[in-house]
Amino acid sequence: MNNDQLKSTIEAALLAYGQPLNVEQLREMFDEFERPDAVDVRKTLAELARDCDGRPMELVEIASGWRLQVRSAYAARLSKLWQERPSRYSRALLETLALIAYRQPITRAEIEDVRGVTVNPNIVRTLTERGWIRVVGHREVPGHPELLGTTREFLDYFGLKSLDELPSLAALKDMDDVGIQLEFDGPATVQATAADLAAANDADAAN
Amino acid sequence: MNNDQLKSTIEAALLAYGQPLNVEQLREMFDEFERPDAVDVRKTLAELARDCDGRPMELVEIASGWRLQVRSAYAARLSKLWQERPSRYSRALLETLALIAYRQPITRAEIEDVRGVTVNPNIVRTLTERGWIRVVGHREVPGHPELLGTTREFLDYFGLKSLDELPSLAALKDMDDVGIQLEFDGPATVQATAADLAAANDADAAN
Amino acid sequence: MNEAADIDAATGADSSTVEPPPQQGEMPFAIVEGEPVTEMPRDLYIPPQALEVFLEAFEGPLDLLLYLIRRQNIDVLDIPIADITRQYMEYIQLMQELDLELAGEYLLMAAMLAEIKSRMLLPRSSDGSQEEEDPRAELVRRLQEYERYKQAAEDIDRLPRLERDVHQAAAELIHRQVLRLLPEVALQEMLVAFKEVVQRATMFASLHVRRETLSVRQRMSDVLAMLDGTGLVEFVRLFRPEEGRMGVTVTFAALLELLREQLVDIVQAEPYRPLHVRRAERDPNAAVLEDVEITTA
Repeated sequence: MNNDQLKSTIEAALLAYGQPLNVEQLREMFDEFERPDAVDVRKTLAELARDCDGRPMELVEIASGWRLQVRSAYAARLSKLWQERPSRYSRALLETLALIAYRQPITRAEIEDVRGVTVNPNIVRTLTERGWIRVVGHREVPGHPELLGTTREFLDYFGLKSLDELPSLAALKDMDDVGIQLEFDGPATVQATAADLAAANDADAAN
Repeated sequence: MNNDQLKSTIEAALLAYGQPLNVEQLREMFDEFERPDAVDVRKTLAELARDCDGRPMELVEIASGWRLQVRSAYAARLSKLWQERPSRYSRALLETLALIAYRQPITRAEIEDVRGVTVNPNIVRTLTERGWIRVVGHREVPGHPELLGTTREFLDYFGLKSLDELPSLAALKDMDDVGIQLEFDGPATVQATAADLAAANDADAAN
Repeated sequence: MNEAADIDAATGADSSTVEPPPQQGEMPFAIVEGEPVTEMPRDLYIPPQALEVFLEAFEGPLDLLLYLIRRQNIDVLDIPIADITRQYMEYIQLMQELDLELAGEYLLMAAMLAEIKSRMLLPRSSDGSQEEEDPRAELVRRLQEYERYKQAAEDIDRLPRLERDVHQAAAELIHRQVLRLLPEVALQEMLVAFKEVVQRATMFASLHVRRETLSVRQRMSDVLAMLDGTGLVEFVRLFRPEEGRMGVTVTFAALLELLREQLVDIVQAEPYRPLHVRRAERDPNAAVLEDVEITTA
């Protein structure tokens, strides 16, 4: 099997399967005697991705493998093909999802701590039904609360290969960088965090 | 919207929809002021069909509209994508197979005598279809029941040169269950079997 | 903050009076005819429905506080606590007046703000070396923490999402064949199966109580056979004590059955003499014998 045949077969497979396929699944299509090795499959996938330049579809790598997808430029027009609008998610749901994604494994109580409001059970249910989150364990504290984490479907859905690809979280600022002097006359220190303390001590020393 | 844009949009729609679309549905994607007329859409579809030459998919017109489909040349290979992991054989089947292997030639009635339950005809059929057992004769008693035995394929599958290589019942009894349990935790291989056989034979010799 | 801009833009033209809205400054929250509007007109009329939507848009007390702080373009690290507390309380009051469902968390936050405010008013310890916690520290930490995830939620929402932004590309495969894989079996599995079936069979055999069937019909034949040779047999000689009670019973039942079928006769030469059994003068084939079984355990 030459390279072009391999490429066409992979493209055919991705189109026919209609779901992401990983390198192993692609290799499994071939009988042992002609099975391409993983390196060749990867190389061919990269080539196929380049071939998609200028075509309405693109080949992307996501958590569960490779996906041929129609480019987002067409989304507005394509949405008219379906009666239903794609779901819009509330801020509450997205904030809950963000906390689970960035802080997993996390309990409901911990989500509530950060958001300052109770977690609506419907939100957890919706996220679970979508297959975006799941219970990954229980925290070893009284009541054994469920620990929530995200799934591979979550990554797939948002076009991510791994959690590392999530947009980075904003950094926390030290409180004594600004402001406190405005309220207090002298140097003020904060016991909020160890980092704060260290920074505060530095500031003290500087004075 | 120029012709190329129209063509790309139609291709995008067919890829995203994953089902046939007719000319009207395709036209509906566009706002009225820019909506192409049916003739243009047809012309563009014909062009797109030609563009598919040399690609693993083809555009065909069917009763309900136009459909992008993977060329049938790929069907055989792609079918392997949907292979389902087979379920395991039942305990009853394995016991029946084992009795045929060890006590051949053996009738169904004799198998039933040992197992204490009737032999499910499906089991005999499955084993015959798999090519592991066959009818080797008939017992000279009223009803002339079939005598079952194992085949060469059976020996090949289990990596045996001959039936003599099956461990003796005494050796089997000496095999401690723990050892067997351990073998089953991992994927058992024929190689492991050979080692087991040797061990079983050693045990025999020791006795 | 978009919600705020929307509301402000929507209400900017009106000029009736209702509840004096909270006064803010510094940051423009609407552009009216090219002019930034940094201060809400005091006589601004806010349609109750708009206000309701606006107030309901907050995800909780932290969200509301962040809004109040951001609107003044001040750093979250430098909260003018007295000012913010007053504004916060005004919103809470508005929510109550509009009968919005006010979560307990909002009141909890109000209490926290009041506490911070009162602690800020207390004179600080003169001992400069002693570390004293800024009463706002915890609030600032929570606000910052909440803000990061609020931002993260917006970032996630902006990721290209399947079904909304991108679509799985698919083409139909018409001539799909169905392939069935056969289960794999390891030799050990079969060996274990054999071992178990043999063990089970042995166990079955040793525990199995063999039922020795003493057939009444069989015994009837036996009796008839004995009579065939001699013609007349002493009654007691038909019984074999070594068979036990059951054996005797079976023989007796067989005899009764034979009598009933009129296949044998019991004769006695004279009173108190031994009983004898003899064949009846009839065709034995006339009777259909029933297969009555008595089993011994």
